[in-house]
Amino acid sequence: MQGLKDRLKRWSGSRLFWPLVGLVLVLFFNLIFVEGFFSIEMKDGHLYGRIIDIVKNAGCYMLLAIGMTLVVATGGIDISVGSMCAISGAVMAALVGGELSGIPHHSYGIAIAAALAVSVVLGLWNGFLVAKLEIQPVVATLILMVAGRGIAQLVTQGQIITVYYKPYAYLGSFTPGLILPTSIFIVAIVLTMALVAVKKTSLGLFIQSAGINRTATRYSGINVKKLIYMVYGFCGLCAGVAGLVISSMVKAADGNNAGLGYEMDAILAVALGGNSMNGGRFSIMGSIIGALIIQSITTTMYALGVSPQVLPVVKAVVVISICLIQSDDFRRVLADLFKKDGRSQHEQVAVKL
Amino acid sequence: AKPQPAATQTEPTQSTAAENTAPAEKKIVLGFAQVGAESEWRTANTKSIQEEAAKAGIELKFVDGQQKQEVQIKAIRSFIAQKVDVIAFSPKVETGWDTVLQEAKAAGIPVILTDRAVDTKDESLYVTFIGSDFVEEGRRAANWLGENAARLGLKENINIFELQGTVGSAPAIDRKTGFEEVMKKYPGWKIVKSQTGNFTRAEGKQVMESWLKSDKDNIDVLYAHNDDMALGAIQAIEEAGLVPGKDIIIISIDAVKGAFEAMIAGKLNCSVECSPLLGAQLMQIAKDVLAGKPVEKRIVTNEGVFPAETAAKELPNRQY
Amino acid sequence: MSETSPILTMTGICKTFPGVRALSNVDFKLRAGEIHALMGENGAGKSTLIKVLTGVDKLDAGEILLDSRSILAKSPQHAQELGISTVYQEVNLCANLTVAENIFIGREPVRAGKIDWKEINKRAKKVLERLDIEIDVTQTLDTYSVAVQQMVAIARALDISSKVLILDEPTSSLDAHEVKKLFEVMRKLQSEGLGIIFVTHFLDQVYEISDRITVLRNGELVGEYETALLPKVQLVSKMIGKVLDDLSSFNKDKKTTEDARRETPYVSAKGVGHLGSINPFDLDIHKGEVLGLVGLLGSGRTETARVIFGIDKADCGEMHVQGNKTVIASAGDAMKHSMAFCPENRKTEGIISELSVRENIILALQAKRGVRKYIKRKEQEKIADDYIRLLNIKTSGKEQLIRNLSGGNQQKVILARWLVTQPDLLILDEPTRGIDVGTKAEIQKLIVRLADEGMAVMFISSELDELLRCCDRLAVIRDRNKIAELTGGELNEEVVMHTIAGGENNAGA
Amino acid sequence: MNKLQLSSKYLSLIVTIFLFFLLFALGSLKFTGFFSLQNFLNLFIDNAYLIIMAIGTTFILIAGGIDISVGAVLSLTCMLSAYLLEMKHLNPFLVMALMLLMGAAFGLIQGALIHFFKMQPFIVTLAGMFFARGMTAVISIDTIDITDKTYELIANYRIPVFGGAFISISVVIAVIALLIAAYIAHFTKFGRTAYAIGGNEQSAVLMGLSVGRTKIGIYMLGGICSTLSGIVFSFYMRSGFTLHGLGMEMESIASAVIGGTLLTGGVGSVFGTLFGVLIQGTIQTLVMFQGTLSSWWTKIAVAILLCLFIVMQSLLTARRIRKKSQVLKSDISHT
Ligand SMILES: Nc1ncnc2c1ncn2[C@@H]1O[C@H](COP(=O)(O)OP(=O)(O)OP(=O)(O)O)[C@@H](O)[C@H]1O
Ligand SMILES: Nc1ncnc2c1ncn2[C@@H]1O[C@H](COP(=O)(O)OP(=O)(O)OP(=O)(O)O)[C@@H](O)[C@H]1O
Ligand SMILES: [Mg+2]
Ligand SMILES: [Mg+2]
Repeated sequence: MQGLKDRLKRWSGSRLFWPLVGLVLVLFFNLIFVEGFFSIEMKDGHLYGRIIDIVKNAGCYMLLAIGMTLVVATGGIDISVGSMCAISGAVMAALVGGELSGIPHHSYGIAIAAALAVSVVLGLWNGFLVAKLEIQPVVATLILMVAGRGIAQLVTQGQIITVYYKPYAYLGSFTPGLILPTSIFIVAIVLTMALVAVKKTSLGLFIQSAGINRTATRYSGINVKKLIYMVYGFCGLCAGVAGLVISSMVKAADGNNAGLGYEMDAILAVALGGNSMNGGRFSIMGSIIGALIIQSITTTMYALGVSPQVLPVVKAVVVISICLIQSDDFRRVLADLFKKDGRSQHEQVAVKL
Repeated sequence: AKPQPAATQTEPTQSTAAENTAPAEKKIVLGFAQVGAESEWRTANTKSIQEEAAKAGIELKFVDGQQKQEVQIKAIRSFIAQKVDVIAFSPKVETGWDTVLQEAKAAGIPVILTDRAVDTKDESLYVTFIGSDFVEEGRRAANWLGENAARLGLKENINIFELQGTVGSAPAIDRKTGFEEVMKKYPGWKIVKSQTGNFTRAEGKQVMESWLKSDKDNIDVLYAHNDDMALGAIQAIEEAGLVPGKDIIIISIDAVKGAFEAMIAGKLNCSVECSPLLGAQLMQIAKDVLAGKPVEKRIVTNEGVFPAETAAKELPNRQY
Repeated sequence: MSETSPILTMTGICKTFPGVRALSNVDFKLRAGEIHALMGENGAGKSTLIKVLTGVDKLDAGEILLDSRSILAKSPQHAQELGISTVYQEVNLCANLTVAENIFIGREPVRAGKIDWKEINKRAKKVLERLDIEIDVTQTLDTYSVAVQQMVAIARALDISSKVLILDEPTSSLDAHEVKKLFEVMRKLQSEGLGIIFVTHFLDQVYEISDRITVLRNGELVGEYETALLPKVQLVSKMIGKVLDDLSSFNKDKKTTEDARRETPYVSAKGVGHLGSINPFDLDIHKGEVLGLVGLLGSGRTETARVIFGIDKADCGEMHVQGNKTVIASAGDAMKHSMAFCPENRKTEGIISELSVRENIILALQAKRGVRKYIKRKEQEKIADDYIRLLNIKTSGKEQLIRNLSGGNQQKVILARWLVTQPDLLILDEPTRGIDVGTKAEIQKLIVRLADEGMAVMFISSELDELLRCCDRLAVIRDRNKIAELTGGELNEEVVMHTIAGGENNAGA
Repeated sequence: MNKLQLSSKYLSLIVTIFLFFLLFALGSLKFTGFFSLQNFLNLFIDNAYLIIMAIGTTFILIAGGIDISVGAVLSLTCMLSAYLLEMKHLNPFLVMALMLLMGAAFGLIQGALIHFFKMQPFIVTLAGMFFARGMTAVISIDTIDITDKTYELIANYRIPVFGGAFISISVVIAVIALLIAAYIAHFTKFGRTAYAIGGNEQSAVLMGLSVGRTKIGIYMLGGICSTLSGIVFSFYMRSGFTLHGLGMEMESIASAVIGGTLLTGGVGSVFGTLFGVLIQGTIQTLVMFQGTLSSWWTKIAVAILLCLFIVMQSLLTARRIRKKSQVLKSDISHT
């Protein structure tokens, strides 16, 4: 009993604990109310099931959340990621071309490289506005948010370019030979990159430091501006990759609708992951969990056939509940309510679980 | 009981506007407030208007409403300030136009509605409305299904899954209404699930994925409020190992190029046309109105229904 | 005086933070019309005692009586309503508001339903004048230095009419003149029957102003004493729990100017200045010497250091490092030339509050090494442990967040951050601010030792005797100009004071 | 000297106003019909609701928070008013009062969650946004037309001003709201406490200010502004509709920030915000007068103008601040 208590205490001290509890709760709910939620089968050489859908569709949220986490950690915000997704998808689709025969105009590799290059440049542009001109991040990125959709539509000439080139669909669904959705592998690559950068180099320390106290960080000899360039550039890259996945999912580039409103979901993922919106300490894994929570909620809603009208209301209630669980103060109030039974706070937590 | 001091104040403008239009050689200025560029359909609509205006020698003031009604209202105000000859617009929603249309009326500028109607008691606020009938489109989709059900191997009891458009938007409401109206004739039909896909491919695909998990063997027909959602759903169906167009009959609305390509591939069974090409009609009517000719209050665009069989033949004619 | 009944009695106060027993069973008594010094080492629990009294932290156990009525302040606001007015240790004001507003916010005079701004500005000016501060009170607070901000905080507390006034290290960045003014006001309030709790690490000030002393050690009460009956040496030994080797005997054997002239200076500033903060000056700093900067508040000492370290880019003149002309445009540049700068405002320029002690300590070293050469966790821990021991930093562990440390210990961490980089030139701006007597002596010794080992040190301090004890040479700054350099025999209080005052006005004396 | 310092304090506001008039002058030179009193007043008529909404946003930003539920609350207000007026036939003034009450309650709940449970404002108000939008759809997914006579009267009434130009009642409401807001911000304890909280919440607590009450009050004020803005919007649109005010929260935040409000809190003014709104309105009007841009070029053009404006604002402000330090220097040499 004592050992269990200790372990529980150590776990609950971890930053990932409460986001995970949130995710588990959502999945647990599904286990009870959604028939066959966890069933997975093999189909056409890959896994197939609701859980797989969640992971697959959460891919782009995860990608966006990785970049956004770092931006938020520096005390910034990037509301242009949705638009950047659209641009990157548009660039890729435009280069591959919408030939019915499925023959690409340019090689697929070139198209991807070009799309990502454009995304990085756009990210650096945001960095330039924030770091160099010291414009507040919301307005700085608002510019690209507005312009981005225009640019994407300019690239596609307002059309939805449908791509018939077969491999185009791989990124957003399955690659032949792999049993898991391709997006998992892409997320794994980007995530590893990000984790290596923040854990194996001092970037993580510097980013946190800059997010908490920019002046003191500058005084310590850290080039905060360069850091901001880097972070926004990386966020652009993440958005670019996400854009490729989004575009590949529907085998088309839609300048207007691709990634529409995704910036909010990305930010929500970061916040649900237990990260402070004021910058400083961050956890990329937390954001990944946040992204999974968001996608799980959506999938659940569809699975339950929640009527489209009340869908947002339910979403609001779920989001608030998950955040309430994460709030120390709320748990304390709850614990105080229960304390009358003479039980300790930790047992309370256990009971609630 | 309608005190409108504005009407009297802007009287002088009215006369100048009238004078402006009098000399025939002067180029007609048409202010057009578009909804936005939210879909391929809309882009085609814009293109048609722009091209036809150029052809007809009409100077077009084009404003993109960025999918916001308030922007469109502002645009109409700016047209009034610029003293254009005719105002045309494609209302984002049906209501809430009275105030600004009254201003236009007071300024003596005729208004033509395209694509969507406005809901007003005062019919004198606009001259005419050119556009498709969304309810009729819904009816056509259902009728096509009724006529072809047997041929497609469907029984009397049909389970229909509906992919709705954006909640609350006019096409979504009307296309649902029209479809359901016809459904009354077929007691065996049942809409099993109805979820919104927001008119986009991505969401259409996601919703379909979810349905395929729960009702895989249960889905006879998919009715999508636009082609994009249907195209998204088709991908989900293929990924689930079913054959779209065979295992699941798919009907959608709009008839954009992508839909034809899908129909040729046999993945989509039918698309009901909703034509965006009203540019030529609009220019003609604008001229007629300014010339003082009488025009009808409601002009319905000519639209067809395209089953998969006709797709290959029709595709080369598609402009959008 | 001791016969008057206590207005404030705290008994059996306990407070535990995760991993730290900050207060255990502490009693404290304050009488009306008394100035009561609260003494103890860094981390002894002084600030915590004040925080539980004023409702910032919730106390675990104990009782507080104010005017023999049991009270429990729920929040600082509540404490204020109960008649306790407090200046907390760090400057806790709003930098975005004007000076006047900082003094009056929460109790603004209202006329005809509107805040009477004219009145506020007028009264703020008056309150500050009482402390001899003449500044434009309509400017935002962040335009002024820490010292001025500290005075503003004091002015705010003084102006709130109350029964008990608490001052937690109000004098840590003030110089003699300001302190004198503050004491005048404190005496006046004392005579009006106010009870004042005064926290400081300056023993002289304690003996000058206080009637009684309560000493805390490691969160426990050592005792309450009448100031007059407790000799300094005993006070110190009560605070640190052992006898401190005599401070006054310690003195650097000064390098002569001739010694220094022979070698090229490590850093040499020629006509360097920054528009609006410091007028062009020449300054040489040699290896192995401690150069002090003296001047009045706001004279431009900090600004001089900032220009040299590249935080403010010099807009005229040239910088030479080891005889080579270079441009120093950022802190990073300066660090490439092996410089270090420990800034004066630890709250805004020093600590990264949400990071651990370990991370705070290695930050500058890591910046110096670059992004890719990430210091291994093991090495980080070793460095942190070493410096925690070296500077006697009191913390529950190296993973403790720095914001949970006591003020003095935070200061030590910042000092450690720069010592870790092993610089050739170490610039220290008020490094001993808020540090207790024992450690202060240790730090001074450390500075002198580092200089002896060949480091160049630039030392800025508002405490003249500290400077006189440690420095080989003093540069005198007045009104944003460097006006003199003093060495050798000139290094005594009289000459320095006279030079600062410049003979024309005796403001500094 | 005093004047110079004063101007430096209001520097960003002055720069913003200056740039606004520059922008307007630019339009007047380029397009006929642009330079007219009516066209200027149209900026107010067409943006009255945004002005009111942005006032609330400004307060919340000043206090260091954020509220992204505003657009959805506006939508809910329109829909609920329409429902109550058309289906329940309530008295229109009662409806307006109820709406304001609802705004206050909405803000109260959001503020309480943020304050008592230390939840992040972003999440709480994002959930608030989902909730309000959802409730709008629950009431009706169809548009509900507002045919109420009083609303019609208010919506169509034109108040003549100088030379044949006119304004609407909404403009009057917005101006009154602006004045009240300016009064609250500068002349009440509540307003000043908001600034203090935004500047440094911890300090505000230690200074003994009533932080909790003010914070919750600010969110209530924000809620009231959103609903008032919703009422004005329902005059403007005369309908309730689920998609009203979509994405308006960003416009509102952008207006405040362009007007000089710091997202980090503590700095900002409602007059700045007014100009933030007007600038966005002018940019839109400029693009509309241009009248030949395709949909995508419209977006790009809006963004370019916005970008030019912000960059200029940033550069001008930075230059002047450098000048300010010169002033400081001469100040010192005098003493
Ligand atoms: N919030 C907190 N969490 C954990 N530990 C804390 C917290 N606040 C204070 N402490 C610890 O309590 C002890 C007492 O701190 P306190 O600030 O009272 O010291 P102090 O006597 O004021 O020291 P100084 O002279 O340096 O200001 C310290 O060891 C400190 O680390
Ligand atoms: N007593 C005072 N009266 C008027 N202005 C002052 C006073 N003290 C400081 N200032 C102002 O504060 C500003 C900052 O100067 P600052 O105090 O940083 O200089 P400093 O020499 O580094 O002082 P210190 O290191 O003692 O804090 C100066 O511009 C000065 O005008
Ligand atoms: Mg302390
Ligand atoms: Mg200084």
